[in-house]
Amino acid sequence: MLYLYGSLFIVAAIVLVPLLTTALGGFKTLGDLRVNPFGLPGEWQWSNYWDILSGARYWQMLGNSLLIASMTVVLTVAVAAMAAFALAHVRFFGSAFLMNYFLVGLMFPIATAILPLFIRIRDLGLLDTYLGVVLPQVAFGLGMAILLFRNFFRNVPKELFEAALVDGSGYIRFFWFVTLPLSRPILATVAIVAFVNSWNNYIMPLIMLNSQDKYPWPLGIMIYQGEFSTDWQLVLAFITLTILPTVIVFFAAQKHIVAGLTAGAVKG
Amino acid sequence: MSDAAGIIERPSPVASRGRAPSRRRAGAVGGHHRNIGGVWPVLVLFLPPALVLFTLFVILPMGEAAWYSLFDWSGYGAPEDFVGLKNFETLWRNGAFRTALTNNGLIILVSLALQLPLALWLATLVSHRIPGTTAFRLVFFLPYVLADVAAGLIWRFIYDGDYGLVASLASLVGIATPYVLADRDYAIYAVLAVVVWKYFGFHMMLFIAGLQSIDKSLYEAADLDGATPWQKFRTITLPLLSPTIRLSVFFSVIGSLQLFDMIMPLTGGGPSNSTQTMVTFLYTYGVTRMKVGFGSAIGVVLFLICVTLAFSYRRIFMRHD
Amino acid sequence: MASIALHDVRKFFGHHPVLHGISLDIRDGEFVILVGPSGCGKSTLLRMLAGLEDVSEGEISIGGRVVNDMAPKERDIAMVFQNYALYPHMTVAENMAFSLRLAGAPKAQKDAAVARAAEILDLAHLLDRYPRELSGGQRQRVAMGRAIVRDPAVFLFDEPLSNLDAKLRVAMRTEIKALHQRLKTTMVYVTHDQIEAMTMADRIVVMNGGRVEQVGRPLDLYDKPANLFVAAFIGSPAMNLLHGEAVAGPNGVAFRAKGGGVLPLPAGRGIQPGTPLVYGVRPEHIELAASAACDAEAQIAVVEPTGSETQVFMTLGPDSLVGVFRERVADEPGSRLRLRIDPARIHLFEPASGARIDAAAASTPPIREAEPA
Amino acid sequence: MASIALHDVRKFFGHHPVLHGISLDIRDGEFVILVGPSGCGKSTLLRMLAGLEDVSEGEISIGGRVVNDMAPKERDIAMVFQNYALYPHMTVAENMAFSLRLAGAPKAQKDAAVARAAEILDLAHLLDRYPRELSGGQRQRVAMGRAIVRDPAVFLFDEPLSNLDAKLRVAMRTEIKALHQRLKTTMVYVTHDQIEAMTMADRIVVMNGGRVEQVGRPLDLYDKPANLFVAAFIGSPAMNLLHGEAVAGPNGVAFRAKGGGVLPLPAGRGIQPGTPLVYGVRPEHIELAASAACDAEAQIAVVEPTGSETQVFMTLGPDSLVGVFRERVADEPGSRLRLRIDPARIHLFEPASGARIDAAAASTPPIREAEPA
Amino acid sequence: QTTVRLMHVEANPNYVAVWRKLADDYQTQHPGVTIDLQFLENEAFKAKLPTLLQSNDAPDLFYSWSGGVLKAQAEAGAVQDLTERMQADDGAWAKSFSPAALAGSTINDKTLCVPLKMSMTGFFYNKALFEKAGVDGTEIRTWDDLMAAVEKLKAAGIVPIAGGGGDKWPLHFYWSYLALRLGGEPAFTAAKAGEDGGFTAPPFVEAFAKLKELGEAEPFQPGYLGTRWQDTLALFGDGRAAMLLTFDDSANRQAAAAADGKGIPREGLGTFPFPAVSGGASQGSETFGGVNCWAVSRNASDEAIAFVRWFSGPEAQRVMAENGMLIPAAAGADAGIKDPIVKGFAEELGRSSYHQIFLDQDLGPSVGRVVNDMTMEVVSGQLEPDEAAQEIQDAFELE
Ligand SMILES: Nc1ncnc2c1ncn2[C@@H]1O[C@H](COP(=O)(O)OP(=O)(O)OP(=O)(O)O)[C@@H](O)[C@H]1O
Ligand SMILES: Nc1ncnc2c1ncn2[C@@H]1O[C@H](COP(=O)(O)OP(=O)(O)OP(=O)(O)O)[C@@H](O)[C@H]1O
Ligand SMILES: [Mg+2]
Ligand SMILES: [Mg+2]
Repeated sequence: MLYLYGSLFIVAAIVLVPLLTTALGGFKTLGDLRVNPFGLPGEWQWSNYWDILSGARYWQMLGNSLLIASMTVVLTVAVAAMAAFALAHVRFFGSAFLMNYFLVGLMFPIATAILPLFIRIRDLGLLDTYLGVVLPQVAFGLGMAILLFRNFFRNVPKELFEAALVDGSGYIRFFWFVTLPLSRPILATVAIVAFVNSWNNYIMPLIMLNSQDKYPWPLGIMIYQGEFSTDWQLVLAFITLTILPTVIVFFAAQKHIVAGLTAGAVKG
Repeated sequence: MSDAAGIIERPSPVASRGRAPSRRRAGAVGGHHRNIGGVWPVLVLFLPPALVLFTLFVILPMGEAAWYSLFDWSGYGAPEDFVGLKNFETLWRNGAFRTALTNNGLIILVSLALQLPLALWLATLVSHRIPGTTAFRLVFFLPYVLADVAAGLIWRFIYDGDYGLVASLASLVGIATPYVLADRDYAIYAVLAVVVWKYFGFHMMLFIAGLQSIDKSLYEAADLDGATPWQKFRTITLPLLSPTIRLSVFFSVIGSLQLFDMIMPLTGGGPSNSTQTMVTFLYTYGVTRMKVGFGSAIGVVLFLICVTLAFSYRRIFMRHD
Repeated sequence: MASIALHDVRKFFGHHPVLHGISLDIRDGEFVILVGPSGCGKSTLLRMLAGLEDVSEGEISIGGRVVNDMAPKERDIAMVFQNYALYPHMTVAENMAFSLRLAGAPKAQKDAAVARAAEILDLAHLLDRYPRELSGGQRQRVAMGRAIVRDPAVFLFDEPLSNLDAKLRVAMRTEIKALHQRLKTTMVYVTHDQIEAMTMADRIVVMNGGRVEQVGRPLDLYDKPANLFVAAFIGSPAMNLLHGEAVAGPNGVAFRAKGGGVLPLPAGRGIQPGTPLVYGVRPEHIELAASAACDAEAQIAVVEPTGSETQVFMTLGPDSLVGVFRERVADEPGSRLRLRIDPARIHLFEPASGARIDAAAASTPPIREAEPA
Repeated sequence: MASIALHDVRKFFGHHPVLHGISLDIRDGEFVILVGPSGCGKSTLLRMLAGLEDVSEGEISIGGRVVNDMAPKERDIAMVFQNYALYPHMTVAENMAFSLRLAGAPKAQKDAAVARAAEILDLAHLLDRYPRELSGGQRQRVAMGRAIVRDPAVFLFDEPLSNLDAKLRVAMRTEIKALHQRLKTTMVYVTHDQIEAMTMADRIVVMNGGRVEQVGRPLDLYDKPANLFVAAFIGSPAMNLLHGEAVAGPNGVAFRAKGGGVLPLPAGRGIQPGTPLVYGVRPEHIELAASAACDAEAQIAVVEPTGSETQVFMTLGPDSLVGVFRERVADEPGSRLRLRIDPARIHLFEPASGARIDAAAASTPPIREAEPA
Repeated sequence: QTTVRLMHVEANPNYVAVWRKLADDYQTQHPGVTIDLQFLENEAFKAKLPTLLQSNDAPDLFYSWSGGVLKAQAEAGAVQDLTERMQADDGAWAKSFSPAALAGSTINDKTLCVPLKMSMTGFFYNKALFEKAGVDGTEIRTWDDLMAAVEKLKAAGIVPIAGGGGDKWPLHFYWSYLALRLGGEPAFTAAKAGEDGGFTAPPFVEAFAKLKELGEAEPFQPGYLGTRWQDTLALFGDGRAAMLLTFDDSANRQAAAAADGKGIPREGLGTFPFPAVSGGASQGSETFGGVNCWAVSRNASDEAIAFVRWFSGPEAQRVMAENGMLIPAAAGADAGIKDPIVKGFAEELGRSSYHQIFLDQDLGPSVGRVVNDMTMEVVSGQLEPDEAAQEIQDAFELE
């Protein structure tokens, strides 16, 4: 127990110092931040936070981010889970090929594909729409999500599948009634990852969105960055304020990462 | 492309071998049961959304990018200046790219040798429901959540030779303050540390999720069989988690090769390209210099490396059987 | 409501052959019990009926239609799995109602069916629990409940009562029989419990190593096991089987075991002295000889009282013999018991083929029986 | 080698109380069998002994040391889990050798132990298989094998034979007894099989709803059930229990059931007419009256031949009665059977408390027995 | 009703406010025209622009650094060639700009954008520190003077120059200026035309040699290779380094970056132009800096062009200059400059015989990047001068 908590606290400390620095940095002046990055602020600049919080822009961007991220999460989870289910459970010609096909997506750097991607979104008329950001994000998240899902789905005891078959369900209802409820840990994991990726994604909204009122928060940081200088204290304050939603999402999702979901299902 | 799916779990051996690949979880559904009726509705309903999205927004753009790699093109107008493989040649002759390759190798090494074990260790610590686990999970996951800009910035502070943590530590020990990020020889190690810090939480989450599906009664049985915690880890956790671990290794390798977000704000590839990775190289030399053709060539090379690695990964693991 | 026909059904797991050609006809509404040693293929056969395993070779038809390639859900089958296969994320009630829910049954109907099953299975107080919060026997009952809420064409039960206590098992037996009587559904039932097999089945199928050894009405099997395997398998403790040959004795032909003991043979079976024989006598057909007129004298090895009876393990020369007596046998191991054997109740088998030697002809009866009860 | 003592052990799952204060002493080397209805807490008790469940209240000591807070692996216990808990990623051989491997035993020793266990369990041909490739009974045998390769201080068996066929079960019973005799290890064994319980146990613990109802030697339990629960639970088919009262009859005091039937009472128990009674008679103690001199005449409801015996369900007025006869009863349901009951073999209980009324005094014997066999 | 969309990278809210006010004025004068100012952060701007120009959403006007990028954009037809319009009416529009500014916006005789502002680089120094080390800033005229100052400052325990290697481009000022002082306009004209061995010509190699010399003198703060521009400014502003080669408007910038937010007061700051190099071909009157301009995209409306003409005209530019935003590109708008330091730079720019714009703009991002990299390599002693020059030439030939 001592060993356990001891280790946990040490690692947590290492992890936390930079994070606390972020939060505290938001209370400093730029100069203070530079010469005293780790200590308490010489003078608490509450206004850094207050100015952000009291501005409508922050809330609007947060709303946009949330909207984009939730659409991304829902779509990623739904689309990937379905595909992974088919790939995990149905034997069909070309299923191995398909899996490889999805894997390819992990192996090509997005940076290369930005321009063609933009052209595609433009041709679909999705420029400057939320969907124009969401769809590519989902597409790029699919490879990993499908792999994770498939891996997990295969661990669902096959006896349950058989029981469901005998109870009169087919693939689809088995997916809905048994696979998904039993895959809560991985659903939550994928959801968190998709959320974080979307939340912090910068390049996609940058390229696809033109109207300021659709900007998610990563584009909002821009206003603190000039050509030759950056107001880091404000950036830090801003980032601190945008971590909070992710933390909430994390708490909501990780409740589902629980053990023993299949306990009691089968004997032997 | 090669059978990369085999990376994740060995392809099922010829049915005639009579038993499933040894490392797969017992009783798992995976592909082992026969098809029951109603296959078509599933295929027709479940696959197309992913297929369409993926093809449209990943595969086609990639194909186009690969096509651009044969052009000298700035990204404006249409690519017209066909140069064949010249972009690849240029790339091959570029010293910074070779540094980038080595760096990617280092990152892979560190990810596998340091990051994954750390993630696994922490995952086993916080996968039980003991008081405080949720908090610890969150804390460990936070670096991953943190925006790259912030992470890069903060670690610059830490490494700062004048005011940074490293500086104060160094003065505590009484050695000369290292300017870590400015040092061509050490900067990459500094970057590696950040990489571990930033991304171990992700793997930890995967492991936690994977650990949840290991039957608790196996640990009970092992307890009674007299297993020490380490033995339980070795003989129960590791083998049963191995699908997840293999997945994690895969993501880790691919992710290391694609590492980018973290490095740009931290060092931007410097000093003197010593922390360049393939993708930062791609970004600085391809994207920001608007040499779309050249950038695409880097993408293609990176892709080929990924595929090769994926393929040999599978072979190496196959040999273990 | 459906008849089931298996025609030379075979099953391989990879290269392991598991079923070697099973042919069987089950009438609509019949209650058939499969018995056989552990690992002989009972569950596999059941799972093939349910459509959960491929049929490697041969043909299975249900209700006259070949179902080899039919999906489980189209077969209209309810099954109790040997390993339960409960939905771990559903409560007991939800587990039992699941098939009805899939079928789109109205809530009232589901509730009624679940309540009824729960009552039969004594699960009413556990309806809100999850499988992981149940004892082994309770889980088994839920598995049972999941099947009996339904009204399928065929019920398949794979050792559904193995983890229940005797009292509950007796009660469940009655309930299953009542269910069968009420629904007249075809039932295929695997059990290791001899009493279950004997009392519930219309017919029993005895399997061994992937083959059918004998099919018949319970008492027929008991009274006329077609071969040595069935003879030894049905009945517990198992039938005593002694190897030896027919010899001419004072009262006609008798049997002399290899070990030397001489035992009576029934008259009029036309057995020639010198014929090699396997002599079978059920433990309960060995009686303690009240008078001095005994057939054999055996030495007691172990005495095991079971309460209602006493099992006595004896040696007759080098052969061993088990008797089950209603009487409490208080004698010490080592002491001698005088036994009587009713020659009318003994069984004779050919040592080479293992086939039963019947009164009329010494030929094996056909394995497939034409007229079930 | 270890004695086990439980002192007022209680267990709650959340708010559900599951064990209500179990006190029990098990001698070093004793073979104790736990029986009780499904869900009464047997597995929970076993798991608490193994250290897999917290002790909510009370104290467990093994070998004289309180083990409440001792880790399972320090308790030196081998256990067969009710749900097997086989390591899915290890072959049968590896599963069985696992504990030895952990202990760092040399390969030769492991191989020998596994080979020996495999032979006993008839698993030799399956050693290279993985659990998922085994039948239910085979898996259970592996679970058993995993325990018996070891030489622990205490063996815990949770229904280790429930999925085996009768023949194998008989063989396994013998093997376990031989093991016990050889190792003289304390064994705690849960079973639903009456024969197992009766023939293997030094003492049987009858549990019900988280309480111990009676502890005693098998035949004591059978012959002198301390209360109605034990009477009804031990023995299958269960003891017939009729409610009624003592009445004065021609041959002394007799028993009149509520339904009207009159049955003989043993003489000399000092029972006053008018005393309310529960009258118990085991099915095998009901005999068919050969002569006209019968004790009761019952009407046949159902006849179930089990091969060796025939179970006859009868009605005696409104009461029902089960008899088990060696004879084949060929009578049709509806016809009347004339029965004899040996008054020496009946059991009497107080209706209110359920306690046994003994010859000497009508008091319940103490639940904890001082002198095991 | 027309909307003119203008995309820029100006992050300073005060500056943007001035623009907005000007645009509002314009709107009131021209009913029916709406001016939409859209901000994108520098990196974001550069990442997004290529895609934006491929779409119908391209802004009418966008901020440009001129040079190679603009050329590529023009070649792809994404921006309009303004030569005709500029030269119409006897070049009325063209003449409204200072020649250096117009030259900076003109590539291969085509005027591709409308000049907005000029910037210039030179040395700032901290008077107090100089005094402490006994150096007189006004006396630094030659490279040797500078090297001597470096020595003295070092001897006094002062970091002579704040160097920003983290962003690479700050150091390329040194090489560019050295080459400019050594070779003058002809060297650059020839190199850009690919004559005389291009960038391997002696002035360029020699510039690298000087640079190497500088590096060996270790004038920069420890760890300068990793220092970002912002920190470099701060270093200077905090008084922890005595000199900084920087933009004309750095007085404000160093103050903002300094730990106390005030930095070095105006009166404590001195400036001097990049020193002459003995034996160099030039007179030291060349300037090095930037020209920024507005590019006009393909589909820009006439209203947009009218607006940009006004927006970069003397009237508007004076207002901007008055607000300390820039050294105006419009001829005659200099008068608006109030800040004496900026004014000093502006005047020098006015005297300039040749204004070389930043090489990463002039030569295009690729070559510019190589220039930056090579400067770093040489100054840190990683690469020999001739090798570095060769690399630049290679990159240039690849363009
Ligand atoms: N995790 C749990 N939460 C709540 N109740 C539980 C839990 N586990 C077991 N129980 C309950 O505790 C009681 C005792 O369970 P236990 O497994 O000990 O029974 P058992 O005597 O072994 O029964 P069986 O013969 O059916 O295996 C049962 O009623 C069961 O429902
Ligand atoms: N997946 C598999 N791969 C290989 N062999 C298998 C597989 N599944 C079952 N078997 C073998 O097939 C045979 C029949 O198994 P089955 O489960 O039908 O036996 P069973 O008659 O139900 O036995 P039990 O009474 O023990 O449940 C067994 O010998 C078993 O080892
Ligand atoms: Mg089975
Ligand atoms: Mg139990």
